[in-house]
Amino acid sequence: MDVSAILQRLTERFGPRITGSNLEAIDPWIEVAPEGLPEVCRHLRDEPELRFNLLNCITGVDYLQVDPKRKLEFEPHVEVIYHLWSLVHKHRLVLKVRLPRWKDGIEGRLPEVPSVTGIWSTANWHEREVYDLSGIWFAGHPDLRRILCPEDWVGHPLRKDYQMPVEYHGIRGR
Amino acid sequence: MAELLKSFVPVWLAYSTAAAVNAALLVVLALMVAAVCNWLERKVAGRIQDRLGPTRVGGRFGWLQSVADGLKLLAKEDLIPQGADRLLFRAAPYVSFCAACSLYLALPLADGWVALQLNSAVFFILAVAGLEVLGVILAGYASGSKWSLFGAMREAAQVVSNEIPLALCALIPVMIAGSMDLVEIGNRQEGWLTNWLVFHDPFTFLTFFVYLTCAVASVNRAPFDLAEAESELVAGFMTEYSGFRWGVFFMAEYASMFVISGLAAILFLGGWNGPVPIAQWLGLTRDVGPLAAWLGNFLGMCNMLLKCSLGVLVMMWLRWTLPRLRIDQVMTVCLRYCIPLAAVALLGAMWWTYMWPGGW
Amino acid sequence: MALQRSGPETVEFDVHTDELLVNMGPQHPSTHGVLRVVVRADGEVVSEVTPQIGYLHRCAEKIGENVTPRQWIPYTDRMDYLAGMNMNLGWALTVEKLLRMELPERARHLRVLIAELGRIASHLVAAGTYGLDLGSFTPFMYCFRERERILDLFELVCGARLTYSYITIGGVTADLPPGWLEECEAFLDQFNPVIDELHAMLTSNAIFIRRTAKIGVLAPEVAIDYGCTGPVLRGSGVSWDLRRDGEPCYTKMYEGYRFEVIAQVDGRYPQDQKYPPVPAAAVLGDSWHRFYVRMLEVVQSVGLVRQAIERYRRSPPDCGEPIRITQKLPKGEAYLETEAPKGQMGFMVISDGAAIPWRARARSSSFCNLSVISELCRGCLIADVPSVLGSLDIVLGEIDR
Amino acid sequence: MDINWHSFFFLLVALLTCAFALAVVISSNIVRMAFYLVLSLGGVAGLFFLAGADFLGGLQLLVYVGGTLVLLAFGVMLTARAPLVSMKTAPGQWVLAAVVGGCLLAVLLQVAWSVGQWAGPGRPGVLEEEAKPTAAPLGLGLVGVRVDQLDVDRRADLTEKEKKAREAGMSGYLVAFEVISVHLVVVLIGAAYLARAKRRVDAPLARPPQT
Repeated sequence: MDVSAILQRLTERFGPRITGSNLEAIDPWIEVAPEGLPEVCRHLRDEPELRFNLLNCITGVDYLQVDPKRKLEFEPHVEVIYHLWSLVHKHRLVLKVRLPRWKDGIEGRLPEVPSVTGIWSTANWHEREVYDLSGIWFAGHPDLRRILCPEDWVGHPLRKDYQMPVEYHGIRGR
Repeated sequence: MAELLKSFVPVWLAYSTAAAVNAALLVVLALMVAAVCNWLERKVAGRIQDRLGPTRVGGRFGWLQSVADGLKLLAKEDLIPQGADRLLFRAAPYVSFCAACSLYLALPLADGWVALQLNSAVFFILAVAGLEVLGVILAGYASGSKWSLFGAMREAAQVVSNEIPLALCALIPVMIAGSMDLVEIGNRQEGWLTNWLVFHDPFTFLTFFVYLTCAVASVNRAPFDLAEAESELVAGFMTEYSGFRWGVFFMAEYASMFVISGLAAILFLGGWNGPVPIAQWLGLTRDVGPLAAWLGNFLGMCNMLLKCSLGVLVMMWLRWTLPRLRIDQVMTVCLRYCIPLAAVALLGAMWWTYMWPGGW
Repeated sequence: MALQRSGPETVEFDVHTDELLVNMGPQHPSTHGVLRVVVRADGEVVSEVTPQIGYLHRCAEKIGENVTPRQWIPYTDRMDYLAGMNMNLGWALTVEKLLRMELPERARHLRVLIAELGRIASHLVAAGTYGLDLGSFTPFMYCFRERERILDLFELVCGARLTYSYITIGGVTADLPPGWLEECEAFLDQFNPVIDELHAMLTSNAIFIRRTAKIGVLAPEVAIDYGCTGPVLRGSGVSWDLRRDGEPCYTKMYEGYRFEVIAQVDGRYPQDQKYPPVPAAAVLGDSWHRFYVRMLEVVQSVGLVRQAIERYRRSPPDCGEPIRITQKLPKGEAYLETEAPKGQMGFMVISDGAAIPWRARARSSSFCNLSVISELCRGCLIADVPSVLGSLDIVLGEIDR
Repeated sequence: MDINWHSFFFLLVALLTCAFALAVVISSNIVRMAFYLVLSLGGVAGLFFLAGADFLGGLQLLVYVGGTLVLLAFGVMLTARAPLVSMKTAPGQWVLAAVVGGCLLAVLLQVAWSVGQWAGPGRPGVLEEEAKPTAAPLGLGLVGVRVDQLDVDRRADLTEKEKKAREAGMSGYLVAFEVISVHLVVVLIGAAYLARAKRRVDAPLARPPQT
């Protein structure tokens, strides 16, 4: 069942919450509104024809052009990419969620997206990693703590505008 | 020894030096056993693992390896952890080493060649073997860390519960031989191979293997070495020990391993009597003359040492091939299999000696 | 007295024994690398296990945003340092997918040959250290002796023993040296008796079975739910292997190769008549099955390497030209998962047209396999925690990246 | 000047045992108390060995030091959390303890000195007929001396073999010892039964939350 058929099913079922897609890309993806993510994911997992029971990977990508020489093709935003697989039907799907870089524009307030830990348990650790490195808040996550960096680390390393701290517990950073 | 010295020095000095020399002899024997076992273990482990083991330390087969280890242990700094109870931490290795060394008091190496001929030697050895666990418990508690506490608790539970089947199995040869004096048990088994107690009847044959299992468990070796299970408890009660104190624990373990296999040799495998009675053929028996008796005993001692080292080899062989059992599996083996087997063997041996007293 | 998690036993509670918080610290002999497992135990019975990771975190993904793809290859080596070749392969294939690049015949067979040898080496480490976790030292020596031979072969190919950087985007850095294939065949010929030895020493060893059967039982649904892949998933009976069911650009590498996916489907393993039978005590999904799956996969890999050698000999001499270091990447993103020895290793590259990718992401299989340990170790004994941890076969370099 | 070595070592070990017993009372750290108890009971076993009753010495080592004190160490080790480890005793209790201890010591010393034969050093305890009834025979019987056949001991015409047999039969009245041991076993089993671990096992988490 290829992505266009899945897209067609989802748009007729969820309508406005499917906010975009790109079928020509190497890995065709579907864009979902942040609020509608849990329902779409539960539908994708429980629907007999779809049965996406394996969540491979959640990735946080920060689109912000910091290099002055390069021209700006996109306005700054943050994306969360979900790779789903179905072991039953052996087909694959990529979901994207587009978020503003900071919540309602205020620097330091992390963008929010509802958590899918209830649907796939593997999301627990993946969301913690995306929160830790890319700085995206997952609402409804059982214990959203840093998983790779130390608990008292400041900042989210994978953000484009991240500055390495000058010193951490007496160790010089820069 | 004492009469010899009396002619030179005042009496009380003669006796005290004689006593001191005997005691030193015993402790040196224990240390020698530990040193040889250390080297032997490395070589046997090497052979089993398809490698050579120590070859370059001092001469052909790396026989100076144990001396090298000893020097290394002496040179290493043995530190006391901050949370430890200093007195007990220092005392623990010596408690278990004294227990292990005093076992040699009652272990005869040949007919009459024994430090102290007790008429309840078997009972003495089993009693003192039980003391070693005290040193381990103190070490476990005194090092102050949770890991050593776990190791000490497992060790105590295992050794205490293994004393019961061990005593039951040791009871059977004592019952057949009629006395607890090891020299007597040994002498009863002279002559051909068939006089050995292990071939006396099928029940003693079974008892020998149950005894071996419990002996390995009570000395904490091979599949039952829970206390220093390196994979879970780092090094069990010995985690905080380093340097010479750790060496003392190590020597205690080897010493008691040698004595336990010595006990097995005497109780079941005829002690100093070889499979074929060469000593009798060559006329090296006691009634021929003191020199002949001495030679016969010397031959017997070689036999005994061979059998003890055979037992030690089997324990090493077990250690390098089998994985480790879990604590509840060890307890099941001991309580649910060894004790009933030992009891059945006891009843069987009793019935057998009752039906055919003179041996079948 | 392992507490079986059958029904909810309600036994009243009068002797208050306080729970012991014990942590198998970062430097602990049986955690494979720098992992801290906080074990809440009541006496010997474990009530809660929470792994703490991040001690080996080097933020390889941030470096991926500052170097070109070919320069990032050495970083992929250091993720799963026990199977560096398979990591390189994963990243190379992902970037080739983005570049929509086709490889010549010989390069494809060469990659299969090297990847399967890497899998054998990694599974040998897994079997050896698992024996070490359970206390038997000798299998560890046998496994590492064989692994040394494979590392010698890799050293002839690319000069390194652990961090190879051999398979790059566009093919391999250099073709095989002359006479290498004969040495590889010599290794394979003497390898089979070693596997039988390992089976005798571990798989059918009574004590090993008692320490691993019915311990850390992982149900198939829970495995999929926690994202476990590789031998951990196949140990629970799910027949899923990317070399057969993966994406086209990965499975076309294995086109025409005869091999089976090792999983107990309706009670039988493929070709299990040649190997020790499954013991009665073993339940599908326990530590024993995970170990058994790895042991059988090694045999499959040996078969694959033999086929790859034969096809490599028949293929034309051109084995592909690695791309220039500063070649510009087309705009777009590509995600590809490959069957690494420990599970599915996923790589993602996003580029905006420059030579340096915008984002490089690595999805680690041990990361998900480890997350299931708190589910497996509830109610087992302390001595079982290393047993379960060993059966999951995790590598911390890959988890922390 | 020849020293009777046997009595010298006997006294030495006896002093050691008393010293460690005192240390048990004085020391505040509960684990050290257990350790000193081990040493003092070991001293008692040494006394048995020096008195020639090596079976009894082995028994003491096995039952008391090897068995009971291992359990005592077990108990102490498991409960020795920080507050329990050092139990300071108030000065008032010291005085009370000293008084009671002193009285008991006095009574015992008086009893010991009243027995004529024990007063002089150098003569191992061979007993003559005792006029007034005292508790000594009972105590000796406990230790194993065949008090009822004392007259037989002194008959001169005992053959060597018979003397050796009597020597072997030294430990006659061990029944009392056995009674104490059985009592000990009963107590231990009862304690084990009372303290068996009864724990509430909450319903196992069957599956991850299916919200």
